[in-house]
Amino acid sequence: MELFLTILFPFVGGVLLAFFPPNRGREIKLFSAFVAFSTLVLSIVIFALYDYREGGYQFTESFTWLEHPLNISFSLGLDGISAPMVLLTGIVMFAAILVSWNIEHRPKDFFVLLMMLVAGVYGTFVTRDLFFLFFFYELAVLPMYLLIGVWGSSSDFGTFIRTKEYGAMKLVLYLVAGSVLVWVSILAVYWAASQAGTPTFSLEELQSVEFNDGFKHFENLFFPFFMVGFGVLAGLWPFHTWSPDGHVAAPTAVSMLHAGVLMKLGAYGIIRVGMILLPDGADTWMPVLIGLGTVNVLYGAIAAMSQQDLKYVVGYSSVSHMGYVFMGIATLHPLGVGGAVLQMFSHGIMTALFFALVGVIYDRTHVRDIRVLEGLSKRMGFTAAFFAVAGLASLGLPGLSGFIAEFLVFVGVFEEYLPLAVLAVIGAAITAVYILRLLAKVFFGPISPRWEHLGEASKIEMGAIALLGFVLLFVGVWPLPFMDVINAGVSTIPGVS
Amino acid sequence: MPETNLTSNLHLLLPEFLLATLAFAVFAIDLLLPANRKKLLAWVSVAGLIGLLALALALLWGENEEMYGGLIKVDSYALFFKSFFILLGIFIILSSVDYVGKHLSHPGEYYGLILFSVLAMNVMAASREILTAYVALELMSFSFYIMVSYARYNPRSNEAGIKYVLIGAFSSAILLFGISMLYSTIGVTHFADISATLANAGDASPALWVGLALILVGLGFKVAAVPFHMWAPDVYQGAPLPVTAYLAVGSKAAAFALMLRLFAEAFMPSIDDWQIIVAIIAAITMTVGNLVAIAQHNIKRLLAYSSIGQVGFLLVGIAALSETSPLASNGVMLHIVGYSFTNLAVFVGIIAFFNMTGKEEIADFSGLADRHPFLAAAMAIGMFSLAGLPFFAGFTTKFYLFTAAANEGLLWLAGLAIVNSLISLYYYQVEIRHMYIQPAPDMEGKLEPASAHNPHPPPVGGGAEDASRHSPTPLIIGVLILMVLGTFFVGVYPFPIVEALDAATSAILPGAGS
Amino acid sequence: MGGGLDRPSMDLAELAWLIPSLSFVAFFLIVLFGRFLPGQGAFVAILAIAAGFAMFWVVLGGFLGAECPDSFGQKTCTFNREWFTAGSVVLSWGIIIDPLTVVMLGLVTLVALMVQVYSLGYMHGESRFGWYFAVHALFVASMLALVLADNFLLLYVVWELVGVCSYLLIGFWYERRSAAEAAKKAFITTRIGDVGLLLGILLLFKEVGTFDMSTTFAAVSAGEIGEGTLTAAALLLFLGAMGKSAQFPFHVWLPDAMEGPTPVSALIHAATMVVAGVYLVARAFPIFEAAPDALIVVAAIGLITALMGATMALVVTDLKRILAYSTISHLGLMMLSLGAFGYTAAIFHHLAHGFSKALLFLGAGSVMHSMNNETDINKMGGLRRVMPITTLTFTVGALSLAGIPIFAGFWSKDEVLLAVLDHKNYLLAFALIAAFLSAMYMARALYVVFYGELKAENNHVHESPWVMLAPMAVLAVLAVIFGFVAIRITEAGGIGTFLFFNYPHGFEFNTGLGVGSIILAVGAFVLGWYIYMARRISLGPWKVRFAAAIRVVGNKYYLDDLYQWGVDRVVMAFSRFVALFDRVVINDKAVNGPGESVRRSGLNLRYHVTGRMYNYAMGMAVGAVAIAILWWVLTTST
Amino acid sequence: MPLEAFQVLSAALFCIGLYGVLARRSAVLILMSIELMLNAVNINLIAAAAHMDQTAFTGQIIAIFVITVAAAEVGLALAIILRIFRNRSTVNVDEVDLMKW
Repeated sequence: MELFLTILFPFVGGVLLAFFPPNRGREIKLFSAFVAFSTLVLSIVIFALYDYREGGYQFTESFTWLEHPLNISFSLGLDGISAPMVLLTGIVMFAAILVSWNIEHRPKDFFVLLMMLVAGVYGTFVTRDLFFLFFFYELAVLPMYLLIGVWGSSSDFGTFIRTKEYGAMKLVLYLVAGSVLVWVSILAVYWAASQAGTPTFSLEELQSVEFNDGFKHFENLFFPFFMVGFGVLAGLWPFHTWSPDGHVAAPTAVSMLHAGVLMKLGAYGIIRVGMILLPDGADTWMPVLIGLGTVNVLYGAIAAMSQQDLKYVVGYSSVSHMGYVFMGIATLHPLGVGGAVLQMFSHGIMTALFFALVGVIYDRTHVRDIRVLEGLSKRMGFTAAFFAVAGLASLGLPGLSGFIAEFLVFVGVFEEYLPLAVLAVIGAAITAVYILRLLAKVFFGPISPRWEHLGEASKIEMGAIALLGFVLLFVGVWPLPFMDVINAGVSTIPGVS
Repeated sequence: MPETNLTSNLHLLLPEFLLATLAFAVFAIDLLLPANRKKLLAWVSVAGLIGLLALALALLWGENEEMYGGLIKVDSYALFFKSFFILLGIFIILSSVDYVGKHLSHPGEYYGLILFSVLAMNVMAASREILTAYVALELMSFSFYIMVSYARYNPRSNEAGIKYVLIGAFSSAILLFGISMLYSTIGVTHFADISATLANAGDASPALWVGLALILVGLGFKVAAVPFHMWAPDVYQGAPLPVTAYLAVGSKAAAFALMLRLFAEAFMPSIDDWQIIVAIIAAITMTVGNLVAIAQHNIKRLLAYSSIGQVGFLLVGIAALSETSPLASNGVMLHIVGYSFTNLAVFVGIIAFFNMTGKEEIADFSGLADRHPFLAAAMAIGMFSLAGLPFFAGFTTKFYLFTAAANEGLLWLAGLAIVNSLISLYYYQVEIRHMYIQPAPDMEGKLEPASAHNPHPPPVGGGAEDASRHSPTPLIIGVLILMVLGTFFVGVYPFPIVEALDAATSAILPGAGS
Repeated sequence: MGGGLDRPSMDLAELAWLIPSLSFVAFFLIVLFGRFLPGQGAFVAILAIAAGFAMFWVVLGGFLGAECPDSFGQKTCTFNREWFTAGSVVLSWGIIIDPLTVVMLGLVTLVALMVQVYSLGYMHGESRFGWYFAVHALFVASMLALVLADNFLLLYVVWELVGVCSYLLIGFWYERRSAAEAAKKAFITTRIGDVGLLLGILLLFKEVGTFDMSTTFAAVSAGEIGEGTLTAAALLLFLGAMGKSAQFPFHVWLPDAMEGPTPVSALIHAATMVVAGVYLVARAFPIFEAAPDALIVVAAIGLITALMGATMALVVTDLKRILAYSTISHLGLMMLSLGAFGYTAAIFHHLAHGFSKALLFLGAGSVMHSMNNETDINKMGGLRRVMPITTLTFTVGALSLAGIPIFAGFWSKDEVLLAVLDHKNYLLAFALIAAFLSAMYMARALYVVFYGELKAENNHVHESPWVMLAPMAVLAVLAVIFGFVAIRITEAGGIGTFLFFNYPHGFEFNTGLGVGSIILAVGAFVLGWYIYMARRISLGPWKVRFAAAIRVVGNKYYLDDLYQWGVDRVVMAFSRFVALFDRVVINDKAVNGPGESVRRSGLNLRYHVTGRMYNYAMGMAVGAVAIAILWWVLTTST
Repeated sequence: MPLEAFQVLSAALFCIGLYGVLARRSAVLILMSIELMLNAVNINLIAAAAHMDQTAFTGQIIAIFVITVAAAEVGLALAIILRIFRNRSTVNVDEVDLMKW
């Protein structure tokens, strides 16, 4: 029952919010913060109650949705891989709502759409049915258009302009285009399952179906569909361009949720559907994925180095960090994949913290251009300190969550793909370069006269930022509970030797 | 020919007879009513329809009888579509009450014609003989011809009318020629007999499949499949708004009801011949429909092309028909239901907007979300559902339909269809962008310009409400709420509907038991 | 705690893990509750390190008495606990105690204590006083943990932490643009070195399957790892060491690191952090020993660094930068001695250098403190009269580093030269030049700053408070007596018997080499006297003759400019190209392109609906014919 | 007379009607050509029914239905054409293209 609650809380919260009078901003925000907090507590309880010794699916429940020919059933379950993701969603959602306390333009619709987004994300992480995984996967994309289109911000970079409408349209169309590939391959999987005599959409039964009987190269043909389809949302290299543009236009809360959680949805999809259903396809295509992952890492880091806009830097850095996730997944080594899942969690928190801080800076300075921002730490000490924490976490400093994840990925990649591992470690060094350049340029050094009057982040924003910072520190210092749970989940993946 | 006992179990057609009497009653009452009470006619016909619906459901539940020596069969398939069409009639009449009051004269004949078209549709769904089907088809077409050109003084409505009539007559001539070819080669007109002769006819003679091809062309015109679709945009744009809604939903649903029964019961044995052709027509239809819709800036024309695209998806279902699995026909019917709810949500929204502002260009919708949040939200929900995004009917029905296609090995067709729903998301997003993101134009004052569509003010009876009404009437809001709820429920919990569809499918495809 | 026999003296040594955790706790205490404690919690840090120092003696006693298995001839006790298993891999945490660790513990805790006491006076009145001591405590904790780490994973973790602390401390006054840039430069350069270290660790993990040092060394000595991978691993580890210990290509960050407060330089950039590289090579010596050509590289790099450091120190006029270059030069010497199998010599020199350099930095600090942060030596002169104690302690430090006989530096440098003589005699000449140059710049610094006549504006200068002088005095005493102690440390004689690799060797004094080095050192001081004090020899003509060379050395061999050029022209240009490529090619062409073409095809396609009715009829007719043809083709072909 | 002769005649008539619809510009003439096509259908039906010597007269019944439907259609179409003529005083199909693309 608990898992259904995680979807129900935000959904019902959204529906109730719709009946609030539109002008009562404060009550709307308080209510949505309450809903977010209760969902966060729920996900923490769920994560704590997950017994990693037993492993496999827990808190399972299911009831049929469509009868015989399609055999779709609304079945929920939590395993080692989705448990940290549920926790991540809870944390990032609560922080996102706290940070968007100063939304004045139509706050009711904003929070209703945010709730729908989060309900979709929770749904994808907890379902055990392929149809509903795709149902919630698409649902998570739907509110994105209005959220960015209405509350986003256009920005003019001189040589090119990125309006919020362009950002919203591009983001939604690109992600739905990605999901087209996923939809086609889901249909193919169903077709193969019905050829094999058991037409069904439930993931367990599909797992036991021998796909290659019906059509010899089935798995090799349709795994890349899943890989690219989900990869688009996860920021796989050639399909990543929506992420920087989307984030530049999106409001803070939406970028936090999007980069923090939705990109992990893509990677989760690759693991849950690609690797578990089509293990042979995974074996043949993993070298391609690890190659692309390395390009992701280096490309994102190098591109981030010369960006002028803070959000572009963070956007490209999430592309680079997602590269580690791809490499980790592609190693098919218990440590590698475990590192990838931990990296999904830690990078989710990290990027959410980054975007929250950038949002705080943007709200006060109304500018995100690095060349103009100088020496902010004098007036915004708290923000500067936590930006440093987030930066150090992203360059993989031990004692913060980034290091454990990246180290495990490196160990995994080192087993077979030695040269790529060297490139990945160099990628980590490049990350250090652009993070430190950013810190030195924007926060340290003498304060420029233009920012003399700047005020510090508000109490609520400080709360959100502190929460995220604390989680980064906690996972970094004591990663044991996370590693055990993830290890239990990873060992169930077929093909992970 | 079975024995010609024409009067046995006549009671099965009771709903149709009562419907006819109701229509004539409306015409009669129209003569007696003074000009300012014409709205009463609408409530009479709605009440009548509701009564009929109850009667039909009570009387014909679980029936499986033939009539008139096999010409008409009243089974769960016919019953399902009968109740669907009556409901549809009710919603169309309710949503056109304001519009007719404000823009059209002689409301009496208008409601009468709607009742006649509902009658025709019921018979189309129930007929199992090619001639009866043709006659019902013509009855429906005639009522639509008149309704399309109902705004007598509006040049666009006239132009739409003449185009529709002439091209319609032309297509019915082709259909008839096909029927005559079929008859001259096989000699039978009953669906059952046709499928029997086709089953053991071995390879069909050239004359036979020319006949079948021409029948396909005739029906293609009726549903506006691509090579035969060019009339649709002009007719949709010219016709009065409620009639466009009725055309987009009613006439297409009825045509597909007829096609589904025809292809399932009559042409099933030679499916290998026509499956590829229907698949190719489907592919072209959806692609052209969705592509050209991108370039539209008039909302009615946009929805015309979007409905052509939707027809492409339905034809995918027809192409994926199979004796063994009920998926395809279930998919077609489910998509018809989902598509109708969704399309009506959008059209009723446009009708409400038109009643307020009298404008139908996409750009005029900008800033609607600020002024009328519920109206904008309802239309946005409709459009997201048409684009096939979750939570709403579009996603579930499309998923069901494409799974059926994939199951029959038509994965390429399903893939193309999914790409097309992506393209459709683009042009719906343009509209939603106008409603939600573009700021409202500053011409707040002139909400109700002198209606270009109606140089002569409507007779005193029609113009009851004051011209400068700023918010949609509670009636329209009510219909809108119903549509949105329908879209939502088909999307989230389609189980009850799928149960009814299973019964209907087993009626026309005995082998495809679930 | 598994491992080792459970003897009372054993668990004494086992308590060693307490030393770093005390400072860790101090860090968290100060950060969380610093505001409420008196003096922003500075005393908590000092208490922690003092307790650490006391614990060191307990651990030393416990270790001497303990019975532990020998590894490579040295008694090593290891205690570790299993932490996490993933699949076939077991990750465990633990500590290792052997003579090298004990010696390092002593050095770090002592110098850290002295510097923290000194900082009480030096940093008095700073706004972020508490934060300084907090990071100081964190640094000391991670340095101690680095010394104790028994597996490469823990080593890498604290290695990075040390890097971050140096970043935070160098950038302590981050309002100053130069300090912010220096901190960034330091962190990035060391980070590039860390890439090598991480790759080395991963390579070893790939071969051996565990991070544990003792198993790795056992595997190496058993010859399980191929020659090629071993050399590669050794070189990669050395790359990490080069980053931290500012060896030749990566030394550029150390001179700029002087932007940080002077006590920081005294602790980090003299005695502890910069030596982490030397400690790493010493700790992983079995790997280096098994890869001789890696050792050649180590020696070569060490020599180049020593010479470059020494030449640059001669030219620069900023007091702290002179000491920084001298540190680089001496680190080069240590690497050279390690490269020449001089394991004991390197560690002995490192200890002696640690004490004396920390002393020199504290001296420089007290000079700057009283001359309100003036660092240019030409503005100083004759401070002997106004700052007697600082002068005395500074002189002791300078003489020790120059290698004047009775001081610690002489013995250790002599050991180094001996080691180079035994194994790499073709490098001896260069080593002697380096030794001579180090004596020269020490003499120059000494004379120009403290002796000679006092300038008029400096006469208001007064001596620093006792809280700064006491630590300097302690270090001065150590700089003097440590040499003798090290020679007589055990009955058998010499530090060689206590700290050695594979086989102990007593201390023997090679008369020829010893006398030679004495002559060089004393000669340098005499020469310095004539140049700077008696003005007998003027450097004018020499400066003219070697103008070009001096200019090159003055500009730090143009390395800084080369790196800056590399970053701006190559790296940033490539990054701008990638960003542009991403936006223009991938985004506008590959993504918007198809979208745009779909939209345009929609626009063109709409014209087929011409509005004329007969075109519609024609469309239908053509459609009918097309279907008939299609059907005919299908039925006949299948 | 063999059945094929009649079928050829009806096909010919059908094509003449088809040509009329495509070539003519006046709405009334288009209507007349459509009627021509419908009569072609009748010929086809009657010929087929005659050759089939059935008792149920299906062919003839269909023909009668076709004639009635054609009549109704003409009445309806002419009314609408009248409407256009009254509004725009033209029945030329070329000028009736307010709505395109």
